[in-house]
Amino acid sequence: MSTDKRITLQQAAEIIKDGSSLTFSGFTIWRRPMAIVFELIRQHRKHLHLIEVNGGSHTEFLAGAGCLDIWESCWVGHELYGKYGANISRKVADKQIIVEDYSHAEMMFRFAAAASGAPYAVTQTSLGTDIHNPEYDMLGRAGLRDGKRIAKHKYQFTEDPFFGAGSQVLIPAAKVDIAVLCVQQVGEEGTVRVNGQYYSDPEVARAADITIVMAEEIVPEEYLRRNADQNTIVSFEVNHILECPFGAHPTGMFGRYDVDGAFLKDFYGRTRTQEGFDEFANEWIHGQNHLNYLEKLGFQRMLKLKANSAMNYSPREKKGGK
Amino acid sequence: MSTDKRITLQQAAEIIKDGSSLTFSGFTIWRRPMAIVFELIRQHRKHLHLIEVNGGSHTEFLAGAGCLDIWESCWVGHELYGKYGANISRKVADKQIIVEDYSHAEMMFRFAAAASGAPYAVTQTSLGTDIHNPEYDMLGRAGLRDGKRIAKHKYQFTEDPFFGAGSQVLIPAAKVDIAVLCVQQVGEEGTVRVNGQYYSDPEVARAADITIVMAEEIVPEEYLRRNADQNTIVSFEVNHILECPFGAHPTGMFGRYDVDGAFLKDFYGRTRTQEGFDEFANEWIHGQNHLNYLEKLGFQRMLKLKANSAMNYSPREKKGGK
Amino acid sequence: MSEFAKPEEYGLADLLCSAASREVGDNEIVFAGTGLPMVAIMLAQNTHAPNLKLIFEAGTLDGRPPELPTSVGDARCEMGASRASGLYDAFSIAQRGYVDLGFLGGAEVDQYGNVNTTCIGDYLNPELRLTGSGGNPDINSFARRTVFIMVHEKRRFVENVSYITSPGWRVKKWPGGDIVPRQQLYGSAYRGGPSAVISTAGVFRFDEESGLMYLDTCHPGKTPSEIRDLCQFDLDISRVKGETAVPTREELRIIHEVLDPDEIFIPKVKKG
Amino acid sequence: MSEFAKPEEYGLADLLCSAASREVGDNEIVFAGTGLPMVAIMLAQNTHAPNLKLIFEAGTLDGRPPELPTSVGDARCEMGASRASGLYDAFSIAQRGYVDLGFLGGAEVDQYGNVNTTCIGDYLNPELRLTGSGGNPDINSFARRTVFIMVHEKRRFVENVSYITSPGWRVKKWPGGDIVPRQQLYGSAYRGGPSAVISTAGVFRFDEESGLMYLDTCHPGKTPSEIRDLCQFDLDISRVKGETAVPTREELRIIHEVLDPDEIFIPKVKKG
Repeated sequence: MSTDKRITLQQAAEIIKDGSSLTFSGFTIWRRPMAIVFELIRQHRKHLHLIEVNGGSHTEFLAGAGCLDIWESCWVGHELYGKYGANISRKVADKQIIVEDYSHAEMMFRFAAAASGAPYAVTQTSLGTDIHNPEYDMLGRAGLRDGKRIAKHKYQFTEDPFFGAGSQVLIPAAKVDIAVLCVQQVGEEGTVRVNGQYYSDPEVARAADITIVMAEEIVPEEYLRRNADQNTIVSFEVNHILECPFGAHPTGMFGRYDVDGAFLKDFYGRTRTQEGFDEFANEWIHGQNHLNYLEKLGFQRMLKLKANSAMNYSPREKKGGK
Repeated sequence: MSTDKRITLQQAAEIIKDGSSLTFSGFTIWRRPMAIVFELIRQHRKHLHLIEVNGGSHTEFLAGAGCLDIWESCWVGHELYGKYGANISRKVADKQIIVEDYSHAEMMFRFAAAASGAPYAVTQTSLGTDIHNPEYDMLGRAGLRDGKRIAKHKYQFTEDPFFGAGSQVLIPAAKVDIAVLCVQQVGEEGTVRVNGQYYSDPEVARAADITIVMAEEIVPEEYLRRNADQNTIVSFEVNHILECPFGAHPTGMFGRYDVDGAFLKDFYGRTRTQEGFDEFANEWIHGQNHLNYLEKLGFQRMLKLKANSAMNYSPREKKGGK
Repeated sequence: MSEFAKPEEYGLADLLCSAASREVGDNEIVFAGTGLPMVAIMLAQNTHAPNLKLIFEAGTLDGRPPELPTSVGDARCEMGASRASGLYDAFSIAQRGYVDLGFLGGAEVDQYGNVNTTCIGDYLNPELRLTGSGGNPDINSFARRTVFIMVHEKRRFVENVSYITSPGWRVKKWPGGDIVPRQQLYGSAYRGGPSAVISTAGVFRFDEESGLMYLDTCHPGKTPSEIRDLCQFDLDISRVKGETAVPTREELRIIHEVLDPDEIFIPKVKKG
Repeated sequence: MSEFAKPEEYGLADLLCSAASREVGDNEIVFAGTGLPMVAIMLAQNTHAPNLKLIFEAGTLDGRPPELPTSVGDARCEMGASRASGLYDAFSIAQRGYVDLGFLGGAEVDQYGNVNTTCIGDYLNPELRLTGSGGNPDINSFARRTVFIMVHEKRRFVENVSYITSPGWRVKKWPGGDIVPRQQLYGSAYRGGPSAVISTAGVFRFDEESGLMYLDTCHPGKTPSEIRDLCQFDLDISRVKGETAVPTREELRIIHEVLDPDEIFIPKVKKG
């Protein structure tokens, strides 16, 4: 009935051009579209502007591989499997990546504004912090604030005229070319059903001009439409879909599999240096495809991560071990 | 474990004091907490300030009964069962009710701002219309804009400083004392599960200082918590709960019963005049309680309205007839 | 396409519904209000625009109701929908720029397509308070095109509406109230505006430059000058293309057998 | 209450966890970050505050995880929760004023409770870029009270933090950067601020008038002057109430047998 939205993993990565701005589904080390991130690295994508509510392991992969010019967000690390983002940290020190800092709520409200078509949001969070220090407007310092995709100002202050609530900070909508999502189910026409916390997925999908959804499974559209009130994202907000089982690995997915803590610990431990990153990428990314990657991980590992259907997580996974 | 949140229908109405500002769940003629509205009328509540995303039959009952001093909203009527709000219309002409007009999206965004703790929202809707005519600021004309619960201004204009998007209208958060909701299920601790469209229920519940939830059924809290991602409103946002089957009648409820079109047509037809309203209220409200009311309606009528479980509406209901 | 119906086979409501449905393109995202607009859109969905995406203001997105909902809050809206949520979603999607077409109604319209659904007479001392704006100005602010379906009476096609509820091609810039082109006021939110008024007399469109209404087609049996006389402003009748196309028999079958068999919104023509 | 543990029965992490859990009142709404804060709150939930409501930043509201989540995005958060949604919900609830208490961490803190989690050294030429703010400033902006749990080293308790990530009792008013009282800047969003810092040396609180940090209790084995010497600023030790209460045996049992048997966040003390 509708135009076919299916694409391949390779095509998904090709939609993201050198210089695109992009964002992702998920939260820190959960539901990140890693298979597409790996494909972007294989395709040597450059000069990306990553704007995200929060970063995580995928950010570290993209940073280490030299794909990013700009990272606008609030946090990066691997949670308990790696306490900070060593690749971002190294590239910031070397001035290879521009980092623009906002608070977590600010990033969320920036995407919510973009999703509802408003040019900016009004909030009172983080007043008085160095996040609002005018000297630390890094995109401004780099002369990139053209008022087109990147706002003319990092923020503006105003007073509430309605209730005398005091200082308000205005923060620009997060305008982004492409959102790449990784979810449990997508229908043939693009309807998305996320199980568990949906994080900031509905907002980033609507904020982006193009939305790509990678799912554990593509299901009959009609199946999802039987319970419209349980769906998360509307058919027409999704431009492209693909099925990619375990596509979030090494990050986790509610109801499907846990975070592969040992994998992340290994990545964190080995990629403090560029040489270490390159070696890790040669081992796990370059020259591989998604199926080789799964074979390399092996059944034993994946069965250990598999979630129990009643609990939605794996009772076998020891959280990355000691 | 938690403090008991259960109250009676009478107590629910008593929480709403003369002069309170309040709002409701639902949409026009769907999921309105009619049993509590009727009880408010029985208790002769006065000087209410009703702020709602849209009005409907419940608005007409409250207006006709003389409960309202102020109505801030965008629409009132009974959909196809009565094409406008005759009681509001009569009371506005007689200057017995102050009406403050916003657009539908503006009302929604005003509640969304209040729900997220922001003093105002930014939008580009309805620019150039008489909704923004400064002469038509009715609460301002009445000298009621004290900047406390009622904002100092009806709206303000500004320019987008970030992307040059042009004129923006700023609209104040909808601050409201009490929200009264009518839903399918509430848990003992206050968790709400709405089936079907949730309209503006999550926002109005969070915007209000006190939230009362009347449900078709109070269910074990644990039942709802088995699927947290299917719930609509958080336990701690709800202060009081009560069970009241058919509490939305004559409005409808997804999955439970249809709108009683014949009842609304009768109401609309008979309440163009104050005398007509008083007669209708004497017949259906005064001297009744909810159980008498149901007995008066009778089984035949209610069984006809009952929704089919697979369809979520009644295939027997002829939509109020010709 | 099936044969056009004969004059005795259709009524005025059928004609309006058919004309309105032809404003919809396939694959478009359409925002539908209660009543005749809903029938018109579902008619399009059942004929030439099977892939249109329907949004109902109350929060149903890409709905495919198997029978006509009685209003946008109706449980019938949600059958087969992609997502059922709420108004914040629906209006955010609209403001974000997803909507191609909105179908609306009105009590009064002026020559620039400004529409009133709020009150008759002075707003501060109204003769008659109507329903109010509802989502009329919102859909009209954000959609690429809007189509108004109206009863044609001289008191409704006026020089100046009592109250501008919904913005046309020339609007008021506040606080002064100067009349300015819509595009000037809407900035980057500008995507279009009223593209047609379908009245019980004819189909009207708007000049891109001047923003003024002109007569596009006359309904069967009406003449341009008759229609001009039914307007309080000086209607441009110089561009009339001819008669409004009448409904086909297939369209009538869908309206009366599939969509509205109980004649909730559209009465059947009594035959014989 | 069960007996207090003997010195050889608990470790420093146990002490911090127990002290932090005692900051929580029953029925309070608490915003919890990953790690030791999460263990502390779940300890309170399992002891004196069974009705506390737990919010996880990623979108779990009133969660009752049966086992310790590894992070706030974890599927374990959602078991028994009232609602699982997203960050817009969590931060809206916080900004709306629902949150009584937030538990946070930090790399550096100054005498006004300003905390840094962003970078060490000059922001424009950082020695070390840290994780960044996360929700630290947001929870700290909106909660009535916040408690920071920190490693105590002299390089962390500083005169001026490298970067104010999270606002204390005296903050910078931009664009000038003048130091002003927090309440002055936050207006009606002002609800409180940092109420305690629990370090590996002691428990610190803040003077209501001056906004300055003072030592409240010393952990067993530490003296006030030792602790003052572990700060780069002139710590007020005039109000010390005594020793920090040590964990009870029941608390230790809950931490090590119920909450964190695998020693993910809190190591067990080797006995004997």
